[in-house]
Amino acid sequence: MTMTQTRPSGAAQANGAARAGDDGLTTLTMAKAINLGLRAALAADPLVLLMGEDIGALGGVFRVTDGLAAEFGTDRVVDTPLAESGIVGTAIGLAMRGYRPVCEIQFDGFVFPAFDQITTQLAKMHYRTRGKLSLPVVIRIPFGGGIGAVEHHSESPEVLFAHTAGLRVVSPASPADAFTMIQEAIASPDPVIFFEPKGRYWEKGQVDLGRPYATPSGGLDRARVVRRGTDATVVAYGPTVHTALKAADAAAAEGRSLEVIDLRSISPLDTDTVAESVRRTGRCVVVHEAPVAFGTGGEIAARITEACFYHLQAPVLRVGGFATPYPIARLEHEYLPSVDRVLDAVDRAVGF
Amino acid sequence: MTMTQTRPSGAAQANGAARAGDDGLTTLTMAKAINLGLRAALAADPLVLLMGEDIGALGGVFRVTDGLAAEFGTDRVVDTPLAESGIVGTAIGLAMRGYRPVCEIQFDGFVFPAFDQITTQLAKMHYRTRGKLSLPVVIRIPFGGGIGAVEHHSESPEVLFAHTAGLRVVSPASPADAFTMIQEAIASPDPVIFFEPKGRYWEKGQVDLGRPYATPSGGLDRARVVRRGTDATVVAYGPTVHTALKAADAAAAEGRSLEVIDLRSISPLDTDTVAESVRRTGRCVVVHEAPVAFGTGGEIAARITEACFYHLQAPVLRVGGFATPYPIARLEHEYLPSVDRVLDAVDRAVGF
Amino acid sequence: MVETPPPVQLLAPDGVRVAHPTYDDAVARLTPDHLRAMYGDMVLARRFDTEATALQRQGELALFAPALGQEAAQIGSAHALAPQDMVFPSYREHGVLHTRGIDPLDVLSLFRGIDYGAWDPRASGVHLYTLVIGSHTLHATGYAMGVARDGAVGTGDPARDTAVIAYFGDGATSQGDTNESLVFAAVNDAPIVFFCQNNGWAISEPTSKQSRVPLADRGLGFGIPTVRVDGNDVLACWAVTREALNRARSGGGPTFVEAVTYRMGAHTTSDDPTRYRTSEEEESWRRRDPIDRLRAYLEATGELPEAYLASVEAEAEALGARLRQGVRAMAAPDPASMFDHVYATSHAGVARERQEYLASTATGSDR
Amino acid sequence: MVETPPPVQLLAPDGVRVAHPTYDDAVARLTPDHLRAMYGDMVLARRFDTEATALQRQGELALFAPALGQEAAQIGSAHALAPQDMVFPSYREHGVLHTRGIDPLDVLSLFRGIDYGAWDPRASGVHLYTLVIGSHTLHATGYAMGVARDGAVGTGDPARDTAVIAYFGDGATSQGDTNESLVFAAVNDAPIVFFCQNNGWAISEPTSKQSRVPLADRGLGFGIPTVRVDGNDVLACWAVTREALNRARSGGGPTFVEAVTYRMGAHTTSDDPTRYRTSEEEESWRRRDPIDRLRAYLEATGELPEAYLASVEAEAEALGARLRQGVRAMAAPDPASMFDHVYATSHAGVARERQEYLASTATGSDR
Ligand SMILES: Cc1ncc(C[n+]2csc(CCOP(=O)(O)OP(=O)(O)O)c2C)c(N)n1
Ligand SMILES: Cc1ncc(C[n+]2csc(CCOP(=O)(O)OP(=O)(O)O)c2C)c(N)n1
Ligand SMILES: [Mg+2]
Ligand SMILES: [Mg+2]
Repeated sequence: MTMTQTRPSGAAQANGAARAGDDGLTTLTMAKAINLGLRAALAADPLVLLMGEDIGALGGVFRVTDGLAAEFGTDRVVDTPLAESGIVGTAIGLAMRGYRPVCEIQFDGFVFPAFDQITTQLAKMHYRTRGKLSLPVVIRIPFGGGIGAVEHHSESPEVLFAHTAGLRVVSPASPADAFTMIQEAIASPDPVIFFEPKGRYWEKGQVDLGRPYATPSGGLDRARVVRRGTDATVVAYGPTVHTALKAADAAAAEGRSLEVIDLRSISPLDTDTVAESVRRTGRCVVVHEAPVAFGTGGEIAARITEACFYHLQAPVLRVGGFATPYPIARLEHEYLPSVDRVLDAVDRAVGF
Repeated sequence: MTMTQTRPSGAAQANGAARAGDDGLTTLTMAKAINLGLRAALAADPLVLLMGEDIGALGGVFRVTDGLAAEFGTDRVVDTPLAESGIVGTAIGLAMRGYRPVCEIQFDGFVFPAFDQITTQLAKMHYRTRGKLSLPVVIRIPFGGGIGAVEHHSESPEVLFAHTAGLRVVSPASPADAFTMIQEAIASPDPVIFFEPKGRYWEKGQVDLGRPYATPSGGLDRARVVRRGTDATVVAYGPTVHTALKAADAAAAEGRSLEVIDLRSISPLDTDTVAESVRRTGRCVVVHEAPVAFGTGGEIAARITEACFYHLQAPVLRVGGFATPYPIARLEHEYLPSVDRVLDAVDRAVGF
Repeated sequence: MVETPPPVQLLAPDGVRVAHPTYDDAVARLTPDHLRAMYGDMVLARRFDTEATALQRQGELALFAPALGQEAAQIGSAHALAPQDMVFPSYREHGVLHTRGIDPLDVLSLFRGIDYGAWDPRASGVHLYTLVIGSHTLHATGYAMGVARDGAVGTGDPARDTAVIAYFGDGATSQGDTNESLVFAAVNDAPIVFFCQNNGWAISEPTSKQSRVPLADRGLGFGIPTVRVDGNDVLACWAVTREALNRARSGGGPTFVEAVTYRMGAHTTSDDPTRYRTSEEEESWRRRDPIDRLRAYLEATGELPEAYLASVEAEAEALGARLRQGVRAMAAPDPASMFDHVYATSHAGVARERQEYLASTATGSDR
Repeated sequence: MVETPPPVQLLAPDGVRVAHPTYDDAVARLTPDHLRAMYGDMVLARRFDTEATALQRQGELALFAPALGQEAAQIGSAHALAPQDMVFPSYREHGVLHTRGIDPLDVLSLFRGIDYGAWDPRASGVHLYTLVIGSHTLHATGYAMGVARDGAVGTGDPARDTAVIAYFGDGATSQGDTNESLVFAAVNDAPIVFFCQNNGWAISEPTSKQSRVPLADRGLGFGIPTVRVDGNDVLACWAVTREALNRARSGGGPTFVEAVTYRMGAHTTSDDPTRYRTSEEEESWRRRDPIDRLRAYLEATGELPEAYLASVEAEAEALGARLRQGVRAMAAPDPASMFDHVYATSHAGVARERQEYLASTATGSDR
């Protein structure tokens, strides 16, 4: 079952006309920023094609594709049959024919029927054809929790894709990045799994809409230090960047200085940027919504420990979901990494 | 496409009658040990049921179910339609009706069509029914490489299942463990993903066939120190335990003493046994065939670093597959962790 | 191509009884009491919908998926079930659950976000709702294979012979799993009825986005006998399902039923159908309302006395009151219960995290 | 239930021409040269099989999957293709690849374990083999949707109008993906031919384990026109496929073809068919050998001169020699190539591991 998660006000904002301020920046929600990024890609390249369930007339259950079918036609913004393996499998075929399909998976929990096509086919095609074919397919997945949803609507399966060679896995944390990164993802000749933090869809930020349709993977694989600090490095991506920044604010009030890194890309991992930071701070906490057990945090911890062994004052600590299924909505805030849990981990790292 | 990987001599041995020696122990291949474990389970419990592709008359492409259809009938050793999601999905339904289905996935690379059923259904059913239903389903997956196979026949996807709460993930490394663990897996009320190291199917070891059909998860979640040592701990499971032991032999010849741990269970991880060892040796190398990137080694490294921070003389190092698709057969021995690569990692840990 | 026969109809939209050679005998045996019971169940199912929708608007439920308009398909088919039969619903079968005696508050626990639907699948003979489209059709098929294995078909004992019914939508017919379930059911002669409620829409997509031919044809492609039935005709749904269940119970294998109906409401309370369909279409289906239809028939045959109508109305009122009160009174779940039942036996990973969690909440954060 | 018509047959097993109202016209236009070309291709395809099987026995190949017995289905259908058409094979379509001009050594590179099949999908109009059963049917459907999008159907220009053909086996019909491909093809009117070679077996499982009804019925359930054809009759396979491809090219949408044939050899060189089928069954199919059938027809019509037979034999000999030599001469792959083409653009994770790998092999291990 699916919820169309539009908060009335948020939806209105997302649909509001974008108008740039004097500084050339426009204030947008992340949903609207992605919408405009998709629009730019559709306008720039006739081979770009959106496909998914309910993305046409409805504009997607989150309204991320709102208005695009009206503007570009239902031939370019295609409502598909209800079958995720079919969506990804036919997107592969379309890419072989020269198209650049952008698939929407309605919710994180519904990507699994397409898992075979993604891991055994999409990820390996460039390799097995020895570079003769590229598959520029983007798979957009609204992911993560915090929206009070029913089962299967709040999952964070990113590590499953990061473990699979041949896929790029990215997640924007701000409207500005969302606008640029979706265009870079579409321009990339590699398949990209594009995780959209659905719990942040309606948060606003400033976006430079003047940036043109991207050239292949400009900065799609670079992490960014989003806040400078000295006492510990907090590594996050997607929905938890916001949490990390709030934790840094709270820590600052207590006289502790946290550096916050937005990974942006999970595969590849920009370990250089993280290691450079950890060598300065000596402590590292990784925060993601996915279960900690066998999650992306393990890779980051292992890699950073290798790179910064003599700089680390404490083990890299991880804050994330528990080793349980995603819980019922009423308990999700106990499950999701909170500002408090991040700060507790920082405390433990500092006091180790 | 599928190869029936029987080395003529191996097949003959696997089919050979099992006869116990004076010590009550019988020398068996791992394939035969699993065969006899399945046989014991079928004999002990009429609700046990094997299902999969080609497991009946053919006895499975690896002959692991050889003779079982003849002995127990094609009603209990069932050749299914060629559809992995269907196999696991109907096994779930059979388990709801009270049966204990043991599914065979023909090769590791063909489990992905069943991925949705395994992660969204099988893994969560006990949780979402608040314990009212248990799904005692075993999914046997021959996994790993080294057999010169074509694409999709040498994968090591264990971390994808270990990350998913609700599944137990285990892998035997010896015929003795294979015989016991398959019975424990079948007796377990929880779903178990049972990874069989296909490259070790024809290696022999001593098995105590006198051990009765197991009671629920006796020791299914315990790691075992398979060789004592003092200079470094090598952690392995499934196919790489053998590699680790050979590396320990080679190291001993050079005067270096390696402790080798066979994890046996990946979820849960028996971190206590590993941590106890690493606190003694001060160094840890994890070896698996799966790609290192975002693999099980990351979790082990992160967890052990947390538990043994002040004991570690070097970061936990990982030896495994590269961040590429599994390569062509002619290159697989460059890709798979070898004795040399394990020893190099130990050298690096010691010289860190 | 296949020649799809027109949907089986036993009551015209105006409530006039239409003769049908195959089903007239069965219908003749329906007593007025039984017909009234179906009517009452449809009314109660609709009241459940109305109340739950209102509770969602009031913020008491996070979400609700109404079954408005599908009462005949659900109540008719469910009335054909024997106690020992097993139901695998999708997520909109509130009417079926009502007929099976499941506490409607259990259903709402799911939509309130405090449980996964708390009923006992074994005790109630109804599996929990499945939200991943199509997955449960395979569970139903496997369960039916188990029923056959148990020898619980074809014994001739009506208290023993068992069938399974799987409910799913038009959209679900596109999923691989649904088609695989037809493969497994066919080759295993499984005692199962695939009951497809074609309500015209899969969220915003009309059925034409899933198939160019009637969905009833699908079963035939797998060698499964198929019936197309007017899904707003409770008599036809009952008769057709009964026949299919009987076939299953007697060892005759699976049947595919397409019930042609309409989702009169939104997909869920979060949905806005005005974005994708016309009010004319909605209006035209309102004129084929399943409850009105049976009511007209019963009124015409003089089988709907005032007293009965009043008692149904009272029952509906009581249901409404119970829902409003019950939902508000639902206890908040214990946070630590999050760690329960991940496994049936102890698991070190869960145990450690539970312990850490309890320790952190026990000491309390200093923030 | 569906009334499945008998398979289309234009040549009886003894080579006698059988009249068929639908296809006689097309067959009449086939020249003796064309018929001989089909014959020659079948002979060469079989030689490829024999040589590859021998090379596997000699340890030069790790594995081989013979197409023995399926020559008519493969050569007949492939001869109906236009140059611009696109083929999505499974893993046993060596005859199709031969007809499309793909270097047979490329095919053997896969079975030697030194490549994934090295041909260029774009240049050859044949996608690489797909080993995950059924997956490629969706790629084929998506590609066909792209063809239609490009306006390359229904133009009436025979050099432009394009069709796609997807080959798969009887076992593959059970996979979700195969069924989803029928859904997508049908609703998109995709210019595709689903060519199911029902060779009686999926490794050790007879077709009855996948379906109780003819597989040809499957297409109908999705609203896709279907033909059942004698898969050992090269004329019938050609004529039926030609008609289906023409329908696709003209914008008439998908067709499902079931070619009833037989896998005369083992599933692969690792397989042992004596464990699951009788030699009587094998023998009965040997009497329906597709090559013998066309040969009998051509001999009866006097269109198989000695000189032609000798030239085919010489060509087959040359092919054999080329394979034996070529396989042995195949260069061992460069280990570092393992890191090539994981991504089309640089990826830090791969780059680091490649570097570490090169460093470790450059310094050499001291062991
Ligand atoms: C695998 C999967 N994909 C997508 C969804 C999101 N979703 C929920 S309901 C729905 C439409 C279902 O339509 P239908 O099967 O006709 O059932 P109805 O809702 O009409 O009863 C979709 C796309 C899902 N729940 N599961
Ligand atoms: C998804 C998947 N499951 C299992 C296999 C193993 N396997 C390879 S070939 C085969 C049988 C295929 O039968 P069929 O489709 O009839 O094709 P044929 O081999 O007869 O040409 C099986 C089960 C596979 N390759 N892919
Ligand atoms: Mg519907
Ligand atoms: Mg076959």
